[in-house]
Amino acid sequence: MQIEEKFEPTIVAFCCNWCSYAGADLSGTNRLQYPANVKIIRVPCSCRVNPMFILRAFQRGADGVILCGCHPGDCHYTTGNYYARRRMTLLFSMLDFLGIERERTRLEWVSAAEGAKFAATMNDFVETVTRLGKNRRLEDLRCNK
Amino acid sequence: MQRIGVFVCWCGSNIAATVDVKAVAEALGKEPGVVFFEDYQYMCSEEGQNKIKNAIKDYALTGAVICSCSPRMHENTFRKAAAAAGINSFMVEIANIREQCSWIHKDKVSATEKAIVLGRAAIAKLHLNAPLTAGESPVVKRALVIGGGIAGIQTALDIADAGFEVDIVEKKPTIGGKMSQIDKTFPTLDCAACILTPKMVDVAQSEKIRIFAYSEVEAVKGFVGNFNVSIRKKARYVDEVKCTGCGLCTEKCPQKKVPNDFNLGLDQKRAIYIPFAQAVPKIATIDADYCTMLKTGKCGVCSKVCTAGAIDYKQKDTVLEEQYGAIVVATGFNPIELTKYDEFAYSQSPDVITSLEFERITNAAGPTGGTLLRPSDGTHPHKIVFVQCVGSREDGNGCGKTYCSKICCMYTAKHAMLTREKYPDTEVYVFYIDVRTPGKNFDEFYRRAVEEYGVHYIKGMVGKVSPENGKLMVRASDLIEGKQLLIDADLVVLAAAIEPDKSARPLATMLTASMDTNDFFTEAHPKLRPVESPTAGIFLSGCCQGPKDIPETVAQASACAAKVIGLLNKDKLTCNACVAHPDEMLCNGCSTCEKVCPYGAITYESKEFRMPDRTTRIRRVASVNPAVCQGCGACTVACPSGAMDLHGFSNRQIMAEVDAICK
Amino acid sequence: MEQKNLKETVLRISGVNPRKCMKCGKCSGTCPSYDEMEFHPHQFVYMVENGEIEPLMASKSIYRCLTCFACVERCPRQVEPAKLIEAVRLTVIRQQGQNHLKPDAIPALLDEDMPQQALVTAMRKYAK
Amino acid sequence: MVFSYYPGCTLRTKAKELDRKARLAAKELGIELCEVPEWQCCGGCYPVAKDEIATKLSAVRTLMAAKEADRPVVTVCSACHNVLKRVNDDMKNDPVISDRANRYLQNEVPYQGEAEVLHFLEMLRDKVGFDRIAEKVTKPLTGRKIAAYYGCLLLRPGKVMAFDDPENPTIIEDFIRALGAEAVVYPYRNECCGAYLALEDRDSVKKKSSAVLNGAKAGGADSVITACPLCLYNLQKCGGEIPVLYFTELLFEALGLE
Repeated sequence: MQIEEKFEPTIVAFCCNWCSYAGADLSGTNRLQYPANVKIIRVPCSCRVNPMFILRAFQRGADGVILCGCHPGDCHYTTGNYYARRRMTLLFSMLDFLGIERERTRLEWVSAAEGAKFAATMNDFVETVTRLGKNRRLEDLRCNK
Repeated sequence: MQRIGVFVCWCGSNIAATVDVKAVAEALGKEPGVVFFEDYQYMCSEEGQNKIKNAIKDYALTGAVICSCSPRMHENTFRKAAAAAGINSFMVEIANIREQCSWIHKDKVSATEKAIVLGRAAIAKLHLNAPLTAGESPVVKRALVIGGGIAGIQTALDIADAGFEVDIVEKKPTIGGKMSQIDKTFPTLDCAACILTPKMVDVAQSEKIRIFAYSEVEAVKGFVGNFNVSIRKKARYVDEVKCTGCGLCTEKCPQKKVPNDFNLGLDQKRAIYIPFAQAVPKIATIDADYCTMLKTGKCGVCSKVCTAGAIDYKQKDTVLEEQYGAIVVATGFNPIELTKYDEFAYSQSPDVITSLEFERITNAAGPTGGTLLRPSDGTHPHKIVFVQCVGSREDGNGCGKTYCSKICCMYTAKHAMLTREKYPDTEVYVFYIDVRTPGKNFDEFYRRAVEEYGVHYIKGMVGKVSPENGKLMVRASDLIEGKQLLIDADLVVLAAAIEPDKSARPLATMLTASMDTNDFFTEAHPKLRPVESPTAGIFLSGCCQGPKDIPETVAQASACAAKVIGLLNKDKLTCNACVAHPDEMLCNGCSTCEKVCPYGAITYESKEFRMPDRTTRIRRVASVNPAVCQGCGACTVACPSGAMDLHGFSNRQIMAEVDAICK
Repeated sequence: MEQKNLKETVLRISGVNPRKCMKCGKCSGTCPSYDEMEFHPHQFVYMVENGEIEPLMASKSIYRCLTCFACVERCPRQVEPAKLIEAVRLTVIRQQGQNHLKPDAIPALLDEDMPQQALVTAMRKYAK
Repeated sequence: MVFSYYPGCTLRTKAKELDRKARLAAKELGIELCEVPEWQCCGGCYPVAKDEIATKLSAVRTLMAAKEADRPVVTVCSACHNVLKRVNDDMKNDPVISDRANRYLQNEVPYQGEAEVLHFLEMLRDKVGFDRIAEKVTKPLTGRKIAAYYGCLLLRPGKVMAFDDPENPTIIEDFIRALGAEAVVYPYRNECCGAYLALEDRDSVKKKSSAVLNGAKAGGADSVITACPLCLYNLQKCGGEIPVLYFTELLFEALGLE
């Protein structure tokens, strides 16, 4: 039996500046571990995340994309996370249609006080995506050249 | 091509213990465009900052990537340093390799790898950065307060006290609002008029305050610091300057059958009237719906008796244009209509009244001169039933409100207590679901009603009120005793839910201020910015934001004034630099962005464009007001043609970060 | 049936969510049959939520509700207590041999003017 | 004007007068009532339970016949009216009930509450108009003081029945005034008479019905009118002294019919 090298997924996390990015900082301040696979991109608000960004990530070889925003009702910009929620609902169902496993995308509400939740969410997400394996469905193989 | 410097911070051992900082610096140094790299123990220190400044000068850097702690910690520090070295402060990007790397990983190899990736992403983004400058806009140092109740009065007085000019727009002929209709105030039982009317006089006498009574806001244009407001002064048919408020006309007018709205229709007034003795401004107003002269051209009594010659039947509405730096909404509340609650027989018996009507009946200046008498026959009621929560706390599918109206428990305790004090022979029943008395000295007040005054508090609800033989048969449950009660009451008082004034919704549209489903104005943050609307320059005072009692209203009104003063004190407003901006060549004028913008920062304008064939075309394109835009980016995603983008977080920048991470 | 199943049955038949109740007691304040009931409308809501269905099933109160819908009309939270009472009653009479009104008993209850409507309604309310 | 007409069981037996006079009065007003062919008893009371389909089917058949004839279906009996209107509402707004009933009836074209259900009073108010009835009155009931008894079935649940304001209705009072009489407004006119408890608990009915009639009497009424045979029975048997009539009897009289 061949021993395969452990699959290390590439995970892109979009975090809103006011809640989730601060929550990610807090999990760091509290030294709560989560895998290095997760790379965070800071955006002003979850509603800044264009579905195109997520498609681009998959195209460029990401194995999972997670979008974190403020809890409903807590958005710094009042309604941004509601827009994000609606857009992601549509996008996720489209990805589903394209054959990208539903578990590869996730929308989570993480407040600035929820460092533990951020770490737990990331641990769970990395584990889920690792189990799913490499995402090949949308990957543009020309990018690997 | 940018000339980029990379600066990797050790943060003592905080970063250096888990991330091989030298390896990171070297790896990033190989990235295209990077002309300088360095690592240092404490980049945020004076010495570290100097290293950055020197490198910028020595290597003619156009931008800097700093791999350090979270940008929430030191982004500003590094931006200032960059600006001091002569480059635009927005040409700095931070790679967060402490909170989001070294502190959460133990394995040095993978942590170092991740730090390199994060650095690459920052470099990729920086390549697309452009210098940004925050705009500035001047501030008109005057405030407008919409609504002249206690909230508006307090806000206006506080702003005027700080030396700024304030205008109050009040749609009724006098300021004073609901508080002027109230008899006594809980929990101290001081008379409302005694504490309100001096404030009204202060408003009238203040040199800084102008009152536009009997006026309404008709249109609002502009943005924070620069609002243009059209105010319609409705015709009073009385010259405001000439009228002395002597009141002779209001005694001589032959049209006596006008429902007196100040007394909630419980008595009648004349067609020319002054709402109450302490009205401010004390000027007569003609009710055009009832005035015989205005309707038929035959009467003119008031004109004949007026020694000041103030009556002007030909007066027309006038519209004023005024400029303000800040707008305060203080539109207040009303009790809901009770026509849908006829199980309580409100429309079937004059002896079923609302709590506000009860205030008028017990008020010394009210229709009964302060004697508690039944509206139907003018007799003294010996048994009074108070019903709480009428129209409050409903499930949302009915005709009522889902929220607790907050003030009813306390004013009902007040009514019950005052009744028992003045008329000890009167039995008073209060039906309650919960008695909610959070507030200083509030629960003590309620307990006094029960313990000292013997008010019967019954846990249960009235199911039906039937007018029968001059009595009101009240069928209700007593849940604690497990009984159904039938009380032959003389008077039933309904604690009607309160709702925002009907004028609030159209006003919110004019102001592009957001509202909740109950038509209460939304605050910028429910906990931390409770007196500001999310729309810059719009402030909230009193019940327009949610149900409140008088102490809370006054506290909020003063808080609101402090915020307004803070704004008016500035000569110029520095705008957010990271604002949205449309590519006018791509914009198709669809208005989608305008609809998603929570701040009303986007407007449309028709612009002339030169076409390649040298013709000109007029197209409708989006325009973002940088003074109002907060940079959330909702519009950038909503835009179907991709014309809208956000400075500092542009589509290309974020894509570049994605690419760098996924490489 | 077990307690839990009984509660589920009552909730399913009635389509009512007793958790919406804020315990104001308006239903019992308006019920015309209050004095003839052992358990009152608000108690039905409370007891169903607590899973205490059997005492309700054993009570004559379920045959005293007139389905006049006064409680339904006036409930500020739209809980619809009458539908719960109906559901408890149905849970009883749907069992074998639990008809509250048997056809044999009817002739004795009749008089000459009794409208058909009363019989039809009573049969529907009291028997399977 | 032509309407489908659903008499219901009681109007064929114990309440023949209600039926006969309704038909004659309608004819006098130029209204043609076409009896729904092969109608079945509605069941007397609306099956409240969510899971009852079979008991609603007879009402659905009547409604489908009305849809077929493309005419509103008119009832005189309040109970039938309540059942038909509420079942119609279910068919329109409750997809589960509607779907199951349609499958049960093996309908090729599903019935989705298209029929319009009218009470005779609603027909008089909305289709004829009380002012036109006032014109047609040849023997006005001048001087009579009449109290309207609504009961529960016409009014509740208010949202579905949409008959009138459930707490302060005016339709029967307006009807009384159109006939030239004085309408007495009194409490308990929209409270229950005791309904089918008449079968096993007369005392309970007595309490409720007498409260109704005492209220009417205290208001100075000389008679009470109702649209429901069971209300009429309970009020007559258990209520008290005042004569209780069907509203159609008054209409019949005022129109000068013999």
